[in-house]
Amino acid sequence: MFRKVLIANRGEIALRVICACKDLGIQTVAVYSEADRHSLHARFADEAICIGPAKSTRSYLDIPSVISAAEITDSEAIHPGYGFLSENSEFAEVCDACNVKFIGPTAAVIRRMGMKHEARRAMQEAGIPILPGSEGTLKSTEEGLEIAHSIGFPIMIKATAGGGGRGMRVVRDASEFGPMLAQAQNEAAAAFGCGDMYIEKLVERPRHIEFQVLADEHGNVEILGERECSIQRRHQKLIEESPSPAVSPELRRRIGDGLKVAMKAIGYTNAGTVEFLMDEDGSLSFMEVNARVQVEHPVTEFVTGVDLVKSQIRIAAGQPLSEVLPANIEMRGHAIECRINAEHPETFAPSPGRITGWNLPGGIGVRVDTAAHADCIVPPYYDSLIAKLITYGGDRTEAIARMRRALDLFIIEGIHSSIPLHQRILAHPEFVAGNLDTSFLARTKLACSK
Amino acid sequence: MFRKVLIANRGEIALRVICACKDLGIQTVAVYSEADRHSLHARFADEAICIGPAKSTRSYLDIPSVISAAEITDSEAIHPGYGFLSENSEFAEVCDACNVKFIGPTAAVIRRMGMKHEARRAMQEAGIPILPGSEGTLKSTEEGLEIAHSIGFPIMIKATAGGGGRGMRVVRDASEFGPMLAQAQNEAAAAFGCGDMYIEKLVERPRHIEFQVLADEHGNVEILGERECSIQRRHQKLIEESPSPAVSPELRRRIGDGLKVAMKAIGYTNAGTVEFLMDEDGSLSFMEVNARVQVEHPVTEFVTGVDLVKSQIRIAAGQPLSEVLPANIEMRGHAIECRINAEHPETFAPSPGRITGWNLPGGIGVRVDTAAHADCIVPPYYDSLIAKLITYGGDRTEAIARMRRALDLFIIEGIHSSIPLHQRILAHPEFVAGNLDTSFLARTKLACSK
Amino acid sequence: MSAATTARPKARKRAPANPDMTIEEIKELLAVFNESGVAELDVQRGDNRVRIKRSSGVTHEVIAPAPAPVATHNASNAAMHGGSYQIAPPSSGAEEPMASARPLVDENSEMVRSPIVGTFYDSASPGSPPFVKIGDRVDVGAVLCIIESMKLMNEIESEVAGTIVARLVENGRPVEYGEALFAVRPR
Amino acid sequence: MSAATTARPKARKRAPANPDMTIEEIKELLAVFNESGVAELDVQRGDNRVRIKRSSGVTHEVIAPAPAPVATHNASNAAMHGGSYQIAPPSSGAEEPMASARPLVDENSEMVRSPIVGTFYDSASPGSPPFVKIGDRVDVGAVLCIIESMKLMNEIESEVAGTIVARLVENGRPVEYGEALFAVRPR
Repeated sequence: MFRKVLIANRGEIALRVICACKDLGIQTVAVYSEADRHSLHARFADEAICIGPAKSTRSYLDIPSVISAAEITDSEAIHPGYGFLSENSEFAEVCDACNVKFIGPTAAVIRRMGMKHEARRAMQEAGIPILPGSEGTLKSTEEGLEIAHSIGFPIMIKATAGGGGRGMRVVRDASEFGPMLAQAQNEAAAAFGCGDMYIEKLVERPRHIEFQVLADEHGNVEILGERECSIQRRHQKLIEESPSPAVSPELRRRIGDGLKVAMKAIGYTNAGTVEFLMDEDGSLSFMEVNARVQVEHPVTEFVTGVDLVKSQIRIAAGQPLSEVLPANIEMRGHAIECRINAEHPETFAPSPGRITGWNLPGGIGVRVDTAAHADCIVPPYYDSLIAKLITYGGDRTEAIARMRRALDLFIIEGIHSSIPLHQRILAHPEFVAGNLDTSFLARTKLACSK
Repeated sequence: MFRKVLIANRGEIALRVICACKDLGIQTVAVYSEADRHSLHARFADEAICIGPAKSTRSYLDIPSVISAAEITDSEAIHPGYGFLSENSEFAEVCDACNVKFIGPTAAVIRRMGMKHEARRAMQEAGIPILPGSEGTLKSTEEGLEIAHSIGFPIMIKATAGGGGRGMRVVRDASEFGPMLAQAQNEAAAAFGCGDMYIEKLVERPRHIEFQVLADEHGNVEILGERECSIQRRHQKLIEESPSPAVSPELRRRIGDGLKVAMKAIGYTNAGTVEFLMDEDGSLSFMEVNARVQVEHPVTEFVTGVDLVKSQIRIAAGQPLSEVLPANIEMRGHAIECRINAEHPETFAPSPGRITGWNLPGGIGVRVDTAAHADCIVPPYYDSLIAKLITYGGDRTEAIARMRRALDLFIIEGIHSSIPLHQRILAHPEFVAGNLDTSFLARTKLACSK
Repeated sequence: MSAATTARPKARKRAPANPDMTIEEIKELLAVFNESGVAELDVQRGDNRVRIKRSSGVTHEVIAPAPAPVATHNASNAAMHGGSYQIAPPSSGAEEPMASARPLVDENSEMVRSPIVGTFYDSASPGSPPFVKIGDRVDVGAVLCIIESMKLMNEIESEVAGTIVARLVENGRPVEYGEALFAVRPR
Repeated sequence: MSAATTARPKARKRAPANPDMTIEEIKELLAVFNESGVAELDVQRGDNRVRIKRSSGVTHEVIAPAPAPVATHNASNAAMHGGSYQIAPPSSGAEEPMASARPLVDENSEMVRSPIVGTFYDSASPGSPPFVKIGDRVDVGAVLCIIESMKLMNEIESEVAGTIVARLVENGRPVEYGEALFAVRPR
């Protein structure tokens, strides 16, 4: 096992990794920007190194600074968390070159999964259902239009390097195809430095369902059930749960078996998430692979009893899944996560500032992952997630009741938070009934989708 | 189900009951003393009534005030929590007379369990092992001395109405018997208004092990495993866990089966705890029944998945256990609770005052039950428990690792707390090995036992 | 029952973290400022802030801390009478609970507060005239109202001799321990 | 690299609970302000803040340091050299990071801070003489030390011309981003 791990991240996920390391008896090194000088991840790590100014390109995203911090502290491994450098294959490569273990998949796998059309091909080869679309990237507008006609409008134009909705366009009519493609291409080229595009059939009002993968470095793969993440606003997940109300045990087993084959074929290692869309008939189609720990991993931890972050570290240390996981993993009960953001619950305007009043909900069935506290400052430089509120119950009804109660007892003063929006969603009959899809917020008028 | 429940308590247990009510969709009424005007239980209840000044005899212990509060708010039931009026049979009687459902056993059962020698007799009749001792109360010093001789010194003299160590004496030599009995009698008469005494064989260095009972109002009884509460200081529990490292599945089943018979014979209803001593041979002997929810109930909730407070309310509303509990309850994993007290970790001097800095630990496997928060005042009038920190793990080792981590991340500033003591206990090899008994703190020199 | 014996049952304002700046301190600041010859002085202490500006012989601007949230207290009283039992936020600390009723009545009047939880009745039985009306003069021991608690009718007597200047609870309403019932101006 | 560009990397003492500023202290501040000839003075200490402005006049801006924490900084530096990277508690709020080195050196000196994370070397190779010693006069662009980062030796140059008045890191020690390396009194 590693003696010392550096956590190349901030906020709740940095604290989450510190907890996992403490539970394993591993020493921790935090890195922080000048804006995070007083943050809890810097406080609770055994060592903490300032790596740059507030701007993340000069601190959390700056590979030489992070690697140097690992070197001067003699860290044996780096956990990248999510976001920042977590899916940066170059970073994974530099770690290798510097003899620091990157806790995640290999650089080659990260790169391949980052090229969406490549991941799509890999899944298709392993028999995982994918959406009708182009094979590989588009060579020309004409070829694209032809493919679009053959699968039928509406379609999605997507950037192979895309993410967060950028470089993505819905095209409902052939006449829009040319201009939309050009727009998306420009956007992708500007955002990702790569204008390669591909086409997929559009699923209207899909459910977003994703499967949790753990793979060791000895060729073993396990699937830890699925999460439903259909409550989104502008491709940003707001609420996630496990299991999905729409996935039957039979479907879960079938997709899980397919993914075991696929991920093994890809040579996948460590934790990852395979995202699917579910159409109105209940069919799943592959969307993409997230080659890192997911924000919403706690719901899976609640229902499986498996500590995913601890598992990541143990896998990276070379342990086989047979040691990392219990003999048989059964999903038990139901878990829901609300992402509590520092933003106005109606306008969604970011709301950084000082938290003047703060009461965390506790009690039975409640877990909170946060690095915020009374009198802390939420800096304006990073993402707005300030806490993850996760509840567990024997069934979905109990998990919902506990989430409502926990939201009522969660006090945040001094800044705006998304708690009022979460309260409205949790009280909505459609949510309670499990009638979810990615248009939920728009069609229920709980928030504009734009 | 009840429409509205009044909670006749304060602090974390009042908030715990409010959470259970919210989870059941029941309206809540808090009562509070003037010292608790700004407390969270008053804030988070749907209604809150001031029932008197800080002194608990004039507020939380004042039956007319509590009953009047129930009447003016049209509350249908009262949950007494633990302490205060929870084992006061007169209060249960007044509730009955006022047509307010008392959430607990009947007044008659509370009274009988409160007379220790009566409870002892009831258990003996049902075949539960009891310590050698007197049958009923002592008639005279001579009779007592005779009994003491027959069972052999050392022995315990105990008050039938006793509790918290008062009216209790260890006698190691016949010559001490007379004076000790007189002392204990005087103490008991002063403290409880009753000087009746009985004798039990002394178990040196016992483990304290207790079984959780749930009984409905239709004659059904279930036992939800045991808790070990051997880490004590002056008869005050500091750390509890479930399951006990010293109870085998066979012993658990045998005692459980016996208790089902005993509690049914007693006519016990609602939640209760049967306390045992375990001697060095691993034999259990009955000690007493606590006719209420226990401070340490969360460890049982973690390992059984059963919400005990919700169960109490549903049982009081007349539901049979077959509806309240899942078909088969299995104990899974391991849970530990640390009682975080506002007291100096070495001198044990109470430390009321304003909490200026406060960070609650969260993350995987951690539950916190507390009514404290940043910038709150811990009043000097009530007991010093400010938070219960409970961790869960797949096994005892994981639960311990998580507890250590959670203690490290729990920040309390402005007042002293028992956290440093808990950290020392959790790090002690004897604790880690599960070598526990009630002399643990004294023999490990972690705290003087006096 | 004197006004000082029991505290207000409902307060909802958050307390300042720092003790309020006194008038004396502000006066002293002004003196210091005048001697100093600087153009502007801005002192912040927690919620309190004082800004003093010189602009070529014009006035000194003083933003003193609001000493008495009168409006808040009225709002609080209104909420109380509306039967709401909502409580102050968790972080509100030490407060001067007695300040609350002041705006309603004269500085010198005292509050008669309920010594028990129960239901307020202004007369001995339905239909009979109330024990006291606003403007009545009462002696020590005069019955002011009844609080029913556990089927018992408890007569509440005045502990001061004086004039009833306000009544704060409607007939038949529930009252908490310490809730203000009447204001009496002592004579 | 100017003294104002980067902040102190390590502080380990818990910020004091912010005793309120007294009138005496404000008076003293005013006196200091008047002597100084600056146009505006802004002092923040936790919740307390004092801003003083002069009506006319120009000159440069002064960031008034909290005068107190000399001991803290020495302790902090010692700890830092001991290799500990523990950080300030969460509740410590706004601090004046620049104040840290002031007590060590003259008011007018500037800190040369590390622009990168790495290992500090005072000479070009083991055994060779250090680039600079205390008391040396340096010009803009003079190499002061090397910070090794990812096997690369980065020469750190002086951005001011002046005299080396302090050296703050031992040879071969790791340094954070923004950590003070030398103090230079400009000429």
